[in-house]
Amino acid sequence: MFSLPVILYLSALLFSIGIYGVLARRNILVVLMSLELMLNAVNIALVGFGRVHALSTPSGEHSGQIFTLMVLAVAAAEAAIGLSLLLLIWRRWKTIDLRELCRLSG
Amino acid sequence: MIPELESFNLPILSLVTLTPAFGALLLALIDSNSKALIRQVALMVSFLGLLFSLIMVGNFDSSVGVMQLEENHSWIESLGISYHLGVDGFSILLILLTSFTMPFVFMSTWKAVDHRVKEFHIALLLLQTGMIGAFVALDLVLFYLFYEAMLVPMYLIIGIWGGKDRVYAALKFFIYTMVGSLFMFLAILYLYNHAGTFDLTLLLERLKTTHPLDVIQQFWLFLAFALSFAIKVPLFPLHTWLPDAHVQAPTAGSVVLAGVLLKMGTYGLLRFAIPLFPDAAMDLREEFCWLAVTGIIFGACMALVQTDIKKLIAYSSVSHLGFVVLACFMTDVESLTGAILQMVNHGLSTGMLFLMIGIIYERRHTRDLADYGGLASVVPVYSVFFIIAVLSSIGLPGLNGFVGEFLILFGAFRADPLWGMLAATGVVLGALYMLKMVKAFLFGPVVHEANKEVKDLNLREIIYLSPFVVLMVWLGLYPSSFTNLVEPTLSLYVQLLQN
Amino acid sequence: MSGWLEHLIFGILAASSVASSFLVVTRRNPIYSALFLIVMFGMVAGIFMLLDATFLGFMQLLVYAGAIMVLYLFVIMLINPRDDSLPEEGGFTEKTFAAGVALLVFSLLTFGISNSETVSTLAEAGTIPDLPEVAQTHGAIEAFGYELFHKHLLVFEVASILILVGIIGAVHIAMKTKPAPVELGSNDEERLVKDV
Amino acid sequence: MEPLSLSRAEILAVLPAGFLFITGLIQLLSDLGDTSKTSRHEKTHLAMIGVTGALVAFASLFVQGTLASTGELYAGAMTDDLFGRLGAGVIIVTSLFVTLMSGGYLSSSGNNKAEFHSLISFSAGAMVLLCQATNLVSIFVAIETLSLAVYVLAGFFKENKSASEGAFKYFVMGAFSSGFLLFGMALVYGLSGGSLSLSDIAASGASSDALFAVGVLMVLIGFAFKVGVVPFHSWVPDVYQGAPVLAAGWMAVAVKSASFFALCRFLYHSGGGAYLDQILVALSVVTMILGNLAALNQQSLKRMLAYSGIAHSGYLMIPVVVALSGNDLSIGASLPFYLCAYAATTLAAFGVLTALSVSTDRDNIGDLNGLAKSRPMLALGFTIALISLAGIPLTAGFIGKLMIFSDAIGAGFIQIAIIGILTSLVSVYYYLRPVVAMWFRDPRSSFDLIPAPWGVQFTVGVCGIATIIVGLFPDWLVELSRISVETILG
Amino acid sequence: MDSNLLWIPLFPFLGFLINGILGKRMGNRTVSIVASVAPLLAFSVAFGAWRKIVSDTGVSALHWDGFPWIWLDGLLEVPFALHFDGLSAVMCLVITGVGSLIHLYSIGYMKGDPGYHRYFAYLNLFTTFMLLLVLGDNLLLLFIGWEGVGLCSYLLIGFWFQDDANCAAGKKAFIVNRIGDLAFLLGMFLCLIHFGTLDLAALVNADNLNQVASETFEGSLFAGMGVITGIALLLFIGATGKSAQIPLYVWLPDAMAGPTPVSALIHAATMVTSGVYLCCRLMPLFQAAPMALSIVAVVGACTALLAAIIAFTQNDIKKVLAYSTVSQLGYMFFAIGVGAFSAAFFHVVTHAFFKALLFLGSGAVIHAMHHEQDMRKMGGLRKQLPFTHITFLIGTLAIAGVPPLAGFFSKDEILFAGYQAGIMEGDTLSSLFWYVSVATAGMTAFYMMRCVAMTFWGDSQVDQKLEGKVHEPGGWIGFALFVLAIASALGGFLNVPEFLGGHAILGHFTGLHVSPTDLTKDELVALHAGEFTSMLISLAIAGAGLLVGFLFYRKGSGLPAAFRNSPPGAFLGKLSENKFYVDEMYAAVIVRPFEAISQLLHTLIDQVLIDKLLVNGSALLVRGLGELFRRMQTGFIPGYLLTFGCGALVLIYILLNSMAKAGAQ
Repeated sequence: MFSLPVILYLSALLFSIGIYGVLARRNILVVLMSLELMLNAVNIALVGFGRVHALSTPSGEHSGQIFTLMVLAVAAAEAAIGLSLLLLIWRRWKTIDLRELCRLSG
Repeated sequence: MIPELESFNLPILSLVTLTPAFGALLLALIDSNSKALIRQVALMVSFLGLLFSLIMVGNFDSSVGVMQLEENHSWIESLGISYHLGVDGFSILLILLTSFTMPFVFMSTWKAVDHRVKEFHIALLLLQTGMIGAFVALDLVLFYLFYEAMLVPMYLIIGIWGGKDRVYAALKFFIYTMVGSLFMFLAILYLYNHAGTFDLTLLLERLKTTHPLDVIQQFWLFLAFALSFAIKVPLFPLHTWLPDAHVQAPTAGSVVLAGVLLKMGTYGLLRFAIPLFPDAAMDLREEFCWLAVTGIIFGACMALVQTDIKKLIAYSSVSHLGFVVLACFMTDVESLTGAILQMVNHGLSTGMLFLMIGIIYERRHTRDLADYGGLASVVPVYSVFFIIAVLSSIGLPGLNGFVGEFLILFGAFRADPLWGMLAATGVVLGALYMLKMVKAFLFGPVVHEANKEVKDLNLREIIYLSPFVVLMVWLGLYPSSFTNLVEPTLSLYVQLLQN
Repeated sequence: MSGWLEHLIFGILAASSVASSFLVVTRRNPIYSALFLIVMFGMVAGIFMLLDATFLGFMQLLVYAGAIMVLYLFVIMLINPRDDSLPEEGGFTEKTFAAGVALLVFSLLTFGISNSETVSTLAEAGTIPDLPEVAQTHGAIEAFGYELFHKHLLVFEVASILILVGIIGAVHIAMKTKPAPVELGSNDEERLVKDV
Repeated sequence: MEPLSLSRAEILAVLPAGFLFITGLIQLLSDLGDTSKTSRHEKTHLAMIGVTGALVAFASLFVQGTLASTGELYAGAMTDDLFGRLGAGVIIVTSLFVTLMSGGYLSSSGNNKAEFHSLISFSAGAMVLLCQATNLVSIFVAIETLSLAVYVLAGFFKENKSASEGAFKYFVMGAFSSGFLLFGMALVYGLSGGSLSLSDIAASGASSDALFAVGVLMVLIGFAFKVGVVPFHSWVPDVYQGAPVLAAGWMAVAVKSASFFALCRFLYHSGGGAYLDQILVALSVVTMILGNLAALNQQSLKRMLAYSGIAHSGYLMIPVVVALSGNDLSIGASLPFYLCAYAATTLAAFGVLTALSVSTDRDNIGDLNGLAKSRPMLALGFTIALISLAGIPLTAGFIGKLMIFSDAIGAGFIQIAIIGILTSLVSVYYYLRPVVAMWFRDPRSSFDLIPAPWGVQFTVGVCGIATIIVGLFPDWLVELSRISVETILG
Repeated sequence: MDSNLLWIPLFPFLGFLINGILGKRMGNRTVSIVASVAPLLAFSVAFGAWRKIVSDTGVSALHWDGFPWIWLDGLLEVPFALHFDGLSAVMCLVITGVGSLIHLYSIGYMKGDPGYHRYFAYLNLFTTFMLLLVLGDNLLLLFIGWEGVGLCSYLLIGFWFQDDANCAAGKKAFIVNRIGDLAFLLGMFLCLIHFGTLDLAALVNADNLNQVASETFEGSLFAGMGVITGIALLLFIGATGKSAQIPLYVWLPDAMAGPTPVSALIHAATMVTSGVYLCCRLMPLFQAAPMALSIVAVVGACTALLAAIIAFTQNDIKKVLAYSTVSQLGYMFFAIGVGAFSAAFFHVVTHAFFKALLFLGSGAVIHAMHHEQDMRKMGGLRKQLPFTHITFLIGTLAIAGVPPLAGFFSKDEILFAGYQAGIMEGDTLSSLFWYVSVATAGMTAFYMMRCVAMTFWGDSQVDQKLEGKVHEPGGWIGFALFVLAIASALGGFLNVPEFLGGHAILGHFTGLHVSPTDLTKDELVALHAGEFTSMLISLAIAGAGLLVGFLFYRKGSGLPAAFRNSPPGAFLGKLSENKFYVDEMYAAVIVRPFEAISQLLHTLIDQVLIDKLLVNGSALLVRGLGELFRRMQTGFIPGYLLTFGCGALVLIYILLNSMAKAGAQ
C-alpha cells in the first residue's frame, strides 16, 4: 500500500479534488484554498518521487524536497497576494462571489 | 545626346525607382503649410523620375530581349533575398507609363487636393516608387515587397482624400488585394523552399533544370500567383472592389489606379505566373481565357447600366483588361505585343478620362450622369479632349487603343475564333456604353442651371492633358517606336513557352 | 520503521487527507473549509515524514498550518461573511460539470500512472525501499541545508526575491487607500459607437 | 563539506538578473522615506534608477564575450548562452522602455509609486533568469516570481474596479495553471530518474513514457497559459483591459517573450516534445483562428491588442512545432526573430495607448478619430506598429512572418502556413480599423489631448523606427537568431 | 514612291487642325476660306495624280510607301502606305470634287450657326478620313478611314447636339456601324491568318487567291465553308453597316438629323458608298466567292425594294431622300452581287452627283423654309424657288433614269447586269431579283415624282408666317446646285456602254470593267439585243413610275387618299409609314432586352451574387464568427477555468491516445 504508485494516485486524487474545488465553488476563499490543495497534491508527488530517487538522483538526493520547499515558498507568497487581492475585491465589490467579477468580457 | 551609362556606372533603375521615395523624404521635411512649395517639389521630383526613365530607355538596347541594366546586390543574405533589378521588354513601357503619368497626376491635383497636401504628395510619391519598383524587381520577395508597399499609400489616398464611402472602399480594396497577394506570398515561400532562391532568373533556370516541379505543385502554385494577379487586374468575377475603389478615390487615386496599378496584375501574369509555371498555365489556359472573355462582355454590360461616370469607367476597365488577360494566355508575339500595348493604352485613355472627370468634379461636385448634359456647349475645349479620350478608349483606328485591341483580337481569334468573336463584341459594346455616356454627359440640352456656369479648361489643365493626346496619336499612328522595344523580349519569351 | 505499521499509518494519513480535502471543497462555510484544510496539511506533513522528509514535514506544518492558514483565518475574520452573505453556490449542473472534469483528470492521470513503465519499474519492490546506512541523514536538516546552499543556491536566492515580491505586492494591494472619487475604466460600458 | 564557491562564469551569468533585482531594491529603498502624496513629478528618480539599472544589466550581457554556451552553471540551475542572452536582451530593452514610459504615465494618474518600478525590475530579473534557467526548480521559481509581480502590476491601480477584477482573474487562473505546471514538473522530475536539470532529463531517455509525456504536456499547458494560447487564453483580454496600459504592455511583450524562450528551451532540452507535435499544431491553429477572429469586433483597443497578442502566440507556436519536428537546425530561428520584431512593434503600439491613456481613460477605437491631425507622429508610430503586426512589407513583422511561414513550408507544414496566411488576412481587417480611425475620420471625441510624456514619445519613436529598420535590414538579427537557436539545439 | 499622295488627305487634315484649334478666334470668313481651300487643294493634287496615271503610259498607279505602322518583323507587317490607282483616283476626285462643292455650299447654308468653325473642322476631318479610306493600300489603313468617317458622321449627325434626338441618331449611326466593323475586323483576321497580309494588292492577287481557295473552315459551325467566302461575307457585313444595307440600314434615315450638306456629302455621295468601294476594291476576292456574291445580290435587291416602299410614305423631304439613298445603295450591291462591279461603281459616281444635288436642293428648300422639312407644309414652291426647282427636277429625272441624264446610264447598266444574270442565263433566283430591281426602279421614279410634286408643285401649304419670306438662295448655294446639276446631267457619259457607242471609260479606267472577250458575233448580237431589251424595259418602267407619280400627286388628285382608304392600301401605307416597324423590332428584340439583361446582371449577378453574397458575405461570415468567439468570452471566471480544464483534459486525452496508438504499433 505504501508504494510509489499509491502515492501518485493519492497525489492525483488530491489534485483532482483541488480542481473540483476551483471549478465548482463560487466562494473565492474556498477557491483559494482549493488552489492550495492542488499545490499540496503536487508536493506529495514530489516528495514521493524524491524519496524513490534519493540514491540515484543526479541533482542531489534532496532535490525533490528542495523543490517542495520552493513550492512552499511560492504557496506562501501566492497566498499572500491572493488574499490581499481578495481583500481588495471585497473592498471594491463587496462580494466574494467569483461569478460577480464579470464586468470585463467580450 | 543621352549620357552613356557605362562611363558613369549609374544605377539607373535604382534612380528611377527610388527618386520618388527620396522626394517623399524631402517633402517630409517641408513645413506642411507651404502648400505651393510642396506641390512644386513633388512635381519636380516626378519630372526628375520621368527624366531618369527616359535616360533608361535611351540606354536600353532594343535589339536584344534579355534583361538589361541589371543591378544585383545581396540584401538580406541570411534569407536569400537580393536587391535584383532589371528591365526588359515586358517592363520598359510600363515603367515609362508610370513615370509619364505621375507628373501630370501631380499637376492635376494642384487645386483638387487642399487638405493634408503634404501627406497626399508623400503618399503619391511613395506609390510611384512602389509601382516602378514592382516593375523592375527581379527578386520575388523584392517584388512582393513593392507590390504590397503600393497598397498602403493607395489605401491612404482612397481613405483620406476619397469620397463619401471612402472607408469602405479603401478597406475593400486593401483586404481584397491582400487575399490574393498573401497566397502568392505563400507560393513564393514554397518556391524558395523548393529551389532555394528568390531570384527570378535563377528560379526560372532551376525550375527548368535541377528543381522541376511536378504537375500538382505547378497547378497550386500557379493558382496562388494567378489569384493574386487576377484580383489586381481585376479579372471577372474578382472585380467588385474596383468600382468601389474608383468611385471613392480622389482623381489622382483613380488615375494611378486605372493608369498603372491595374497593370500590375497582367504584368505579374506575364512576368511571373506564366513563365514560372508554364505547364500549369497552359493547362488552365482555357479557363482563364473564358473568364477573360466573360469579363470583357460582362464588364461592358455593367458599364452600360451605370449612372455614375466613374463607376462606368471602372467597369470599362474590367472589360478592357479582360482583353489583356486574354492576350496574356496566348503564346504568340502578336497578342503579347498587343497585351503590353493595351496596358499602356488603357493607362493613357482611362487615366485621361479619370483626369477629366476629376476636372469636372472639381467644378460641379457630382459624378452622376443625370446631373450633367449639354456640357459640350458650355465647355467646348473640355468636350474635345473628353471625346478624344473616349475615342481612344473605344479603340478608334488611328488612336492608340486600336493597335492593342487589334493585335489581341487577332491573336485570340487565331487561337480560337470563338474567343476572338466574343471578345470583339466587347469593342462594339465599348462604343455603346461610352457613347451613351458621352451623350448623357456632353450632349443634349443644358438642363441644370449649375452647368451653365461651368468653366472651361484652363491653361494648366490643357497642358497636362495635351501630352496624353499626343501620346495617343503617336501610339496610334506610329506604334513601332514602342513595339520595337518590346518585340525581342517577347520573341524570347514565346520560345521559352513553346519549348 | 517498515512493514505493516508503515502501511497502516500511510493508509490512515492518506484516507484522512483525502477526506479532509473533500470536506474543504464541499463545506459551505469557509471557516470549516479552512479548518479542514489545516487538518489536511497536517496529514500531508505526516506523509512527508513517512517519506523520510522530516525537515520538510515540519516546514509544511510551520508554513502551511502555521502561517498560511493563519492568514486565511485572519482574512475570514476580516471579511466576516455571515451565513446569508455567503455567495450562493452553483447548482447541480455546475457541480456535475466540475466533478466530471475533476474525475476525468483523475482517471487520465491514473491511467497514465498505471501505464507508465517507469513507475512500475520504480515500484517493483512493492514498497518504498529502505535507505541504506550511508544515507541515514536523508531528510535531516543539515544534509538538506547543505544541498540547498550548494546545489540550489541560485534558486534559494531567487526565492527570496519571490517572497519580497509577495510582500511588496500584498502590502501594496492590501494597503487601504481612500477610494478614488471617480470610477476609472468605465470604457466597457461605452461601446456605443460602432466604427468601420 | 566543501565551502561554497562560485566560478567567474557563474557570477557573470547572473549579473543581468542581479542588476535588475538590485535596481528593484534600490527603487524600493529610495522611496521609503517619501510619504508625500502631492508631488507628482518628483519621483523621476525612480525611472532614472530603473533606466540606469536596465542599461547596466544590458551592458552586462556583453561581458561574457563569447557566443558559445558556458555549459551548466549553479549545478545545472542555469546556463549562459546566446539564446538566453538574446531573450534577456529583449526583456531588458523592454523593461528599459517601459520604465521610460512609466514615470510620466504613472504621475499623470497620481500613482507614481516605487512599487510599480521595482515590480517591473523584479519581474524583469525573474524573466532574465527564466530565459537562462535550465532546471525545473529554477524555471518554476522564476516563473512564479514574475507571475506574482505581474499579478500585482495588473491590479496596480487598485482604485479601479476593472483593474482589481482583471488582476484577480489573472491570479486565480494563474494559480490554477501553476498547479498544472507544477504537477507536470513533478512528473517530469520523477519519471526522468529524479533529475531536475533539463539536460539530464533529456539524457534519461524517458520521453517514450506516457506519463512523462503527460508531464511535459502539463508544463506546456502552464507556459501556454502564460503566453495566452487557446484554450488557456481566456484571461488575456480581460486582464489587458483592466490592467494599467503599461502593465498590459509588459505582459504582452516581456512575459510572452520570456515564456516563449523558456518554453523553447524546455521543449528542446527535455526531449519531451517528441509526441507533442500534433498537439502543438492543433494549439497553434486554434489560437491563430480564435485570436484573430475574436479581435475582429472589438471596440476597445486594449482588448483588440490582447486578442492580437493571442493570435501572435499562435504564430509563434509554428516555429516551436517546426523546430521540434524538423532536423534542420536553422529552422526555428524564426522564433527569436519574431519575438524581437513583435517586441518592438508591440511596444510601439502600447506606447501609443499609453500616450492616449494620459489624456483619457477610454480606449475605444473611435477615440483615435482624427489622431493623425492632432498627433501626426503618434499616429504614424501606431500605424507602423499596426502594419507590422499585420505583416505588411517593409516592417519587421513582415520579415518575421516570412521566416515563420517559410520555415513551416520548409518543414512540410503547408496546411498550417495556409491557415496562418488566412488568419493574418483577417487580422489585416482589424489592424486597419485604428488606422482608419486615425487617418480617415475627423476628430469626434471631446477630450483634450494632453501631450504625451517625453518617455512615451521617445519609445514610440524608437520602436517605430526599429520596426522599419529591422524590416529593411534584418540580416543581423536573423543571423543572431539563427546562431542563438543553434546554441540550444546544437 | 510618290510622297505627293500624302498631301491629298493631309490638306483637309491641316484644314481640320487649323479650324479645330484656331477656328473660334479666326472668324467665320477665314474659317470658310481655310475649310474650302483645303479640299480644293486636295482636289488639285488628286487631279495632278490622276493626270499622271492617265498620261504616263507606263504608270497605272502611284504608291507612297509611307512608314511602318503595326509592324512586327516577319509576323505582322502593316505599313502606313497610300496607293493611288484608277479606282481610288475616281473616288478621290469625287470626294474632293463633290466635297469642295459641298464645302462651298455650306458657307452659305451654315451662315450664322454658332458652331460654324466646328462644322467645317468636322467636314475637313471627314474628307481626310474618306480620302484615307480610298487611298489606303491595305485593309487596316482603309479601316482607319472606315471608322474615321464613321466618327465624323457621328459628330456631324449630332452636330446640333443640344437636341437629344440628334445625338441619339449619331450614336445609333456609330453603334450600328460598329457592329458592321466587328465583322470587318473578323474578316481582316481571316485575311491575316490565311493570306498572311492585309495588303490589298496581295489580297486580290490571283496566285494567292488560288492558294487560299482550297482552304475551308474546320469546326462544327461553319465546317466546309470556303475561307474566301467567309472573308467576303464578313467584309460584306462590314459594308452593310457603312452602306446601310439590310439589316444594318436603320441608322441612315435617322442620320438625316445632321445638317443637310452633311447628308449630301456623307450620307449620300461619299461615305455610304464606301462599302461598294470596298467590294469593288476586292473584286477578285469576291468573284472567287460566288456564294457570297449571291448573298450580296439578295441583300442588295431586298434593301432596294424595302427602302423604296418606305420612301413612298415619308413626308420629311430628307427622309425620302435618305430611303432613296438606301434603295440606290441596294441597287449597287445588287449589281455587285450579279458581278457587275463596274456598273456598281459607275452608279456610285453618278449617284454621288445626283443625290448630292437632290440633297443640296432639299437643303436649299429647307434653308428657304427656315428649317421646315415636312413636305406637307410645302407645295408650290416652284414659284418662289425656280432655280432650285429646276435643279431638283434634273436630279429627280436623273435618279429616275431618264435619258440622257446620269442615272439612266448607270441604272441601266445595273438592270442589264441583272437581266443578263437572271433572264438571259435562266437563273430563277437572279431573275426574281431582277424583277424586284425593275420594280424598284419604277418605284424610285414614283416616289421622287411624289417628292417633287409635293414640294414644288400644287398649291402652297406653306405656313402663313413664312409667306413672302421664302426666297431663292444665292451665292455659293446656287453655285453648288448649278455645278452638280450639270454633273448629274452629263455624268452618265463617263461610262457610256459599248453598244451605245461608248467606251465604258470609267470601267476600264478603274479596272472593274469585265469586257466580254472571245465572244462570237452571234453572242455579241444577242448580248446587245438583251441589253437593248433591258434598256427599253427600264425606260418604260421609269416613265411609268414618273407618270403614275404625276397622276397621283398632281394638283387636286384624290388618288392618294383613295388608295389610303382601300383596305390593302391602308395596311401597306401604315406599314410603310412606320418603316415596317424595323426600328421597333430591333428595339424590342435586341436593344431593350440587352439593356434589361444588363441591368438584371448588374443587380443580380454583380451586386447581389458576387459583391453582396460572395465578397461581403464571406467578410460577414468571418465577422460573424468573430462575434461568436467574442461572445464566448463571457467574463465569468468559472467559465474560463472550465475552458482551461476541458482544454487540458482534451490535450491529455489526445496525447495518451496517440501514445497508446504508437505503443500498440
